[in-house]
Amino acid sequence: MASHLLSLLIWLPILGAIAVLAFGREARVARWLSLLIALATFALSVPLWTGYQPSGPLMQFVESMAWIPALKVNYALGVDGISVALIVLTTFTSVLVILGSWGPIEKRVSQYMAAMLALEGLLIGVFAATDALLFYVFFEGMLIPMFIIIGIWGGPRRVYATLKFFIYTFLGSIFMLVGLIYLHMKTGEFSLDAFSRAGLGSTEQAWLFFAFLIAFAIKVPMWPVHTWLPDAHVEAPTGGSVILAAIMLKVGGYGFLRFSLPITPDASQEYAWVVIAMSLIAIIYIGYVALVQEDMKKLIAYSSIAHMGFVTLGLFIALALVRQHQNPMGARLAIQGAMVQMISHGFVSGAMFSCIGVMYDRLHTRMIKDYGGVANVMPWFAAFMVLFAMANCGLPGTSGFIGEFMVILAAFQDSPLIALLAAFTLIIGAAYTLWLVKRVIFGEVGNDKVAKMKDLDAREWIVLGAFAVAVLALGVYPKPLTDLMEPAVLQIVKALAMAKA
Amino acid sequence: MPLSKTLLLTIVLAPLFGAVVAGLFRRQVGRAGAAAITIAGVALSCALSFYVLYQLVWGGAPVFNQNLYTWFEVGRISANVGFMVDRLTAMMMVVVTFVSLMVHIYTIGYMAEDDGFQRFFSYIALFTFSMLMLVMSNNFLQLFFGWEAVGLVSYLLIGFWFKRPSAIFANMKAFLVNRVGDFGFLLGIAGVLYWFGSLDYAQVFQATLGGPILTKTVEIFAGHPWSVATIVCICLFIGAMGKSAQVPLHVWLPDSMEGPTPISALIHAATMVTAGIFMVARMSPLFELSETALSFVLVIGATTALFTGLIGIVQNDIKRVVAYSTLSQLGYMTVALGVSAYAGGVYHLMTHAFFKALLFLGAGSVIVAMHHEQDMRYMGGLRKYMPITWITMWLGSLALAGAPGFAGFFSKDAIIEAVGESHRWGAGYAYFCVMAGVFVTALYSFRLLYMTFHGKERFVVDAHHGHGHDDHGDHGHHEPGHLAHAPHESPWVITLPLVLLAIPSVLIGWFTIGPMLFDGWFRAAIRVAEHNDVLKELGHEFHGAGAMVLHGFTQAPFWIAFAGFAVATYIWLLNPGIADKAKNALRPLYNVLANKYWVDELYQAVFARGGVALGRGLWKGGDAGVIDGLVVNGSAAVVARVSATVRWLQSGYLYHYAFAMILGLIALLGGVYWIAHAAP
Amino acid sequence: MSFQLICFYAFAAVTVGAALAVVTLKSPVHAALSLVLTFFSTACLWLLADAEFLAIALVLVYVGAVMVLFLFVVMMLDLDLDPLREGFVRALPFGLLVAVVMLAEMLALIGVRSMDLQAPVDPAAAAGMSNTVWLASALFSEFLLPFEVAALILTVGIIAAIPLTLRHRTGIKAQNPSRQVRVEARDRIRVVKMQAEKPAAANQETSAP
Amino acid sequence: MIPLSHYLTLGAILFCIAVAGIFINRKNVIVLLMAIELMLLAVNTNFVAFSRYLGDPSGQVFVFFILTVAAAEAAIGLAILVVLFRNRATINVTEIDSLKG
Repeated sequence: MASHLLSLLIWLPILGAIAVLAFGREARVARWLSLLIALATFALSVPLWTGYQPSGPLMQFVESMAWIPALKVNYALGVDGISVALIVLTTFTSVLVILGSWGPIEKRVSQYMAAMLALEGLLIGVFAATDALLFYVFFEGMLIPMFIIIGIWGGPRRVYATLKFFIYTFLGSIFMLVGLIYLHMKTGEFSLDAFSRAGLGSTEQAWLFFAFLIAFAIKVPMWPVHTWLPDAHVEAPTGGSVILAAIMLKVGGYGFLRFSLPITPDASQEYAWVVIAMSLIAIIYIGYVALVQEDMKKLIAYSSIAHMGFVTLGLFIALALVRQHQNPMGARLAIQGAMVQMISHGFVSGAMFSCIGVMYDRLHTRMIKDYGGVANVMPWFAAFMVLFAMANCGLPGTSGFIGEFMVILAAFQDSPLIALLAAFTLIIGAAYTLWLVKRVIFGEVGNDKVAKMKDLDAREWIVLGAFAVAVLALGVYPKPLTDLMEPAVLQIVKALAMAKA
Repeated sequence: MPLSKTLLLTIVLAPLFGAVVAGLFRRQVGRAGAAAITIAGVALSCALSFYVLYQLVWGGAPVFNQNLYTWFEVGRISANVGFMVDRLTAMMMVVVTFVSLMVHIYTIGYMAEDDGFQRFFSYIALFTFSMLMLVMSNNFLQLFFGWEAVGLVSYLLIGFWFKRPSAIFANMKAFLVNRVGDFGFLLGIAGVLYWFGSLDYAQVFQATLGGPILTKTVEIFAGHPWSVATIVCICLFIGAMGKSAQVPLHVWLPDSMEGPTPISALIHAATMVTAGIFMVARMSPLFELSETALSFVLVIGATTALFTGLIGIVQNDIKRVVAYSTLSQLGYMTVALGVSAYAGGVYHLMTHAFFKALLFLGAGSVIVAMHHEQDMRYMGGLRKYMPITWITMWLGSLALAGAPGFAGFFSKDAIIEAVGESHRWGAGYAYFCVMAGVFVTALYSFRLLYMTFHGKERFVVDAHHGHGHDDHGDHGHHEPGHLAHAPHESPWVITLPLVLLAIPSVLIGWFTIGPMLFDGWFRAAIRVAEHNDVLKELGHEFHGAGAMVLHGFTQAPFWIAFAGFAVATYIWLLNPGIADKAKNALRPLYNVLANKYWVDELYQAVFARGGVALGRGLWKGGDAGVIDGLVVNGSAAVVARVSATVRWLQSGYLYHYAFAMILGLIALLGGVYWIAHAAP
Repeated sequence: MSFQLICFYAFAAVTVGAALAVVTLKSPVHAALSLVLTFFSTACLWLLADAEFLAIALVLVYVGAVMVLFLFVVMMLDLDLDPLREGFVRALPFGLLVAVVMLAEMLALIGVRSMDLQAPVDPAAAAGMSNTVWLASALFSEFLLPFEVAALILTVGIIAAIPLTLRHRTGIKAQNPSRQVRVEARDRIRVVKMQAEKPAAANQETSAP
Repeated sequence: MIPLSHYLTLGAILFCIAVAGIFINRKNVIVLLMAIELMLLAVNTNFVAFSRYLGDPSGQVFVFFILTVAAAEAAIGLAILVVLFRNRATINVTEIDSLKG
């Protein structure tokens, strides 16, 4: 049965963006219209989750259409459990972002909302594409709305930040494009399936592996190619930061999963230590850097990098486990952990950036020293912020814990030393997050401006409340999520085990 | 009658329900409502806990071990939420809910004038829930959940008065130090999962009975094979060190006294800090596998028992004295664990929970009476004003000091005897420490009593000085020792818990020591290897509680404690001036103790400032300097410089371009000619 | 030496001489006229090579149109010639050097081999048609598309030249008939409502401090 | 008959004269344009000669196109020149360096 649900999910927001541009001359109309579209997209993504049959074939909701027949490029879509989870994360977050940008964005509302919707559509496209070129088009395409969002509604240094962001990520994707072209020459088509069956030699794999590594490592971002992220976050408007942290970074992890692991398994195994080392450095080094940040957004941006380190760590630990230790169970744990960490980080970082946005809307500063004792004047906000901070430092019962926990458990099975280093996040993560909370939320009222801050209004309540529900739900009962992704993870691990030459 | 799932769920969820209602609907339910709901919840779980204990001990109920739901599942690895309730658990449940109930009631009086009344009730009810989740867990993951959740509530409660800089510093410190412990704990859990293949207690303990795991070693550092059991146990124990504040992770507990006194009693004396002791006892099948790990436990515990007690002698803050005493007693419990006398440790945990909660609540009562003055140097002679508090504090202190017949005597004496029996590496050192500790305990306990309740009144009642009663937040700014009106006995909601706690503090030892320590009361919950079982050997000499008390009078610990009592009496009651003389005479020693061996300063300098300096270095040097400065902006600068150079070529003059074209043409022609003629 | 060869030398000499004049004469008018001469004698050389159509086209297009255009422009612009001649002598040796080197290279490339290559029979004549027909049959069959493109390029060139040189003058009083027709009443007169002027009040205001 | 080399040599000479002209008249745009016309003429001559000697009409077709394009180029070039003179009141190349990097 042909279903066009995925196409609908991709194109509804993009067409919606055009509609918002066309009819949204009045800010009020633009806001409501885009909220409506985002809600509709979210509503459409629910059947994707409920309709996905874990017992059925791996790829579901498949669509395929010749796009560029001469090159055998297809408009091919399809989702497995991992994609479904990420798509639902995208649609969920988008609704909250649009709701969150309701007040703060005052100029060019329709264009902002349109950019957000277009970005949503492109992100869904990235997660749904099963054709490499289609993936690449979405992958690059989403730079454009983000570029616009940061460049127009950003802070004072937005030009530097956007250029850095754009050139950095673009540089990476060019390497990927070269890799894709090579694979196309080799196989004659562009489907990911064909790529993974290409039968590459070890030198070829190594080259391709590094091409993909550069592309996705920048996107994730991993140390040492992470420096675009703090700048981009600092300058981006709140909504942009939320999308950037919650979803765009996930594209990198997703890319590793879809490209590096299946297409270049042998090279990934050979160079897994590189990625593992980079991830560990990200976790510890970046943790320390986060500790001393004076800008809240920068702090959370650095913490995002550290958390994404767990994603890459999990993915590549899985390789080591399955290949060197013949421990597929541990590998599944590692990949599950990485995926759960991606979803969870989506919620947690989105929530943290939203919190900072709430404060920024009131005082128009992100410097920690300009705050202090916010709990005195904004008790509800403080409650939310503390909750999200706890999730950020991985407290059990919140979503932040599960992914890290699984990855550490799996890492221990590879090497206790790696687990030891990874577990440092427990201390460092708590240190920078709680220090932030201490300086911003607790204490006497910092200054007169803080004293005049008003507690959350209804709209902010809904946004933060929705994030809080998601964070807690995932933390208390993650089984639906892990069950959803389990077949896909199993398939990946099987493929890795078999691909061993 | 077997225990039902509904029953246990009710025990756990009743406090959670109270916490949620009191926390989220604080406006709607009001102060009285919040207190009523949470107290009702905790009272319900307390009653049901007693029922569970009754069923297990006398009703013949089998051990309950069942999963409630699956948290996540990856292939064979499944993480569940479930309960395992045996006698050890039931005892902990009773202790937790009972002390919690007392503290709830006490809080009505203690926090009566605080703005965060509902919030406080919400937190302590939430704490009760978390602690119950911790003790009732049937697997490591849920244990860790409870472990961290009590840490979170502790964090929130220490920083309850979040306007005080010292409070929010203390709560962060507590959380972070605990995190250091959790770091080890998590690795321990990872090790358990890896080597035992499961997170479920029952399965893991089953695996310890035999099989390759007993002799398996692993080389974490090449060339040094370690027994797997040792690694796992030491990692797990590091977690316990954090939570139970063992040296060197003890630094957070004294600072945690920044929190309101009820939670000092509940969390930082009776229940949460003993979670580590409980955990090790629960893991006894694991720990029995590793002699090395137990020795480690033993040495850490002994060190804690003696050296933190010493600090208690020089403290002037009434709560801090009790806090250091808690540290010292936790050390005793750990020592018991270290010599495989798990039951002894848990037994001391129980008695200590009662009398230490009593002491804290009594101290709180004093603090309320003194208008939130905590410095003992401005107290004295309070026994006239608050007789109930005075008497109950005496009872508690006697129990703490181990006066024969009181609860503390039975448990502490058992531990000391057990250490004496043990032949484990480090037992000699531990024996010395616990013996010396007895003296120290008596010394600081009676010093506290004398300085607070006896002697001259060192405060001034300032009748016309119109001080409010509700200035918790900033009580520091009024003159020390000046009170607005005379101290008086606390209301009944405060004294009732004191009395209720005093009863078990005095009596509970008499009828529990026999069954709990020597009759294998804990059954399978605590497993001790045959050759390690010191309690069993002690049991041969045990002929009833009365005999033990009589025997106690002839033993060294009693006389040592008595010596402590005598010295304290002489110095602080009979001849108060001598304390200062002694202080001056022993100035270096006093400095060492008053500065708590400079551990705080060391950590502050190395970890806190060092961490910040490292972070700043990595940020400015690594990120901004090398990566951004050299690579990212550096490459951009290179492009800019090259472009600036090449730009010179673009003179803008037509004839320059033409000239370049012509030169190119000449070169081309030459090349063609060369290819056509010169090249072969 | 045949007559044809003599003619070739003669025309070639004129061509080279005129070309030298083009680049050396001071006045652009003279230079343009010399260029006309060059084109013309080259056309004669092409005739010698049996390229009648192109030769005539060259004369018509270049001599008739392009060079006239040049002359128009030169005469239209009020040129100050002295600065344009600056550096003439200074650049001369270098220009000569470059030219000579290039010439040597080219001659070397042309080489001795082709010195004696004699022309075959005129292909057009051999096919029994005139040069024009011969060229046209190639142009309208094989090169039809390029031909059309060339036509397009010429059209674009013409159109582009017009807007380039079109000048928008401001301040000229030209009528716009379209606007005149579309005019409405409200463009002509506007009724403004305002308060009646009260001189007394104004006085008060000014006297107020 | 005239050998091919004669035509080629003539073309080379014409071309070199044009090059020299560009060098020595580098300030006068009009003369530059004329020199370019000369170059094209030289090339055309070669084409015609080759066409004739190889018996291939393509050469002459090419010349035809070159003539077309050169005419268009001359028209546009002169138009630009007129605009330039109107705006800058000079056609001195040394004063026209807006493209300077």
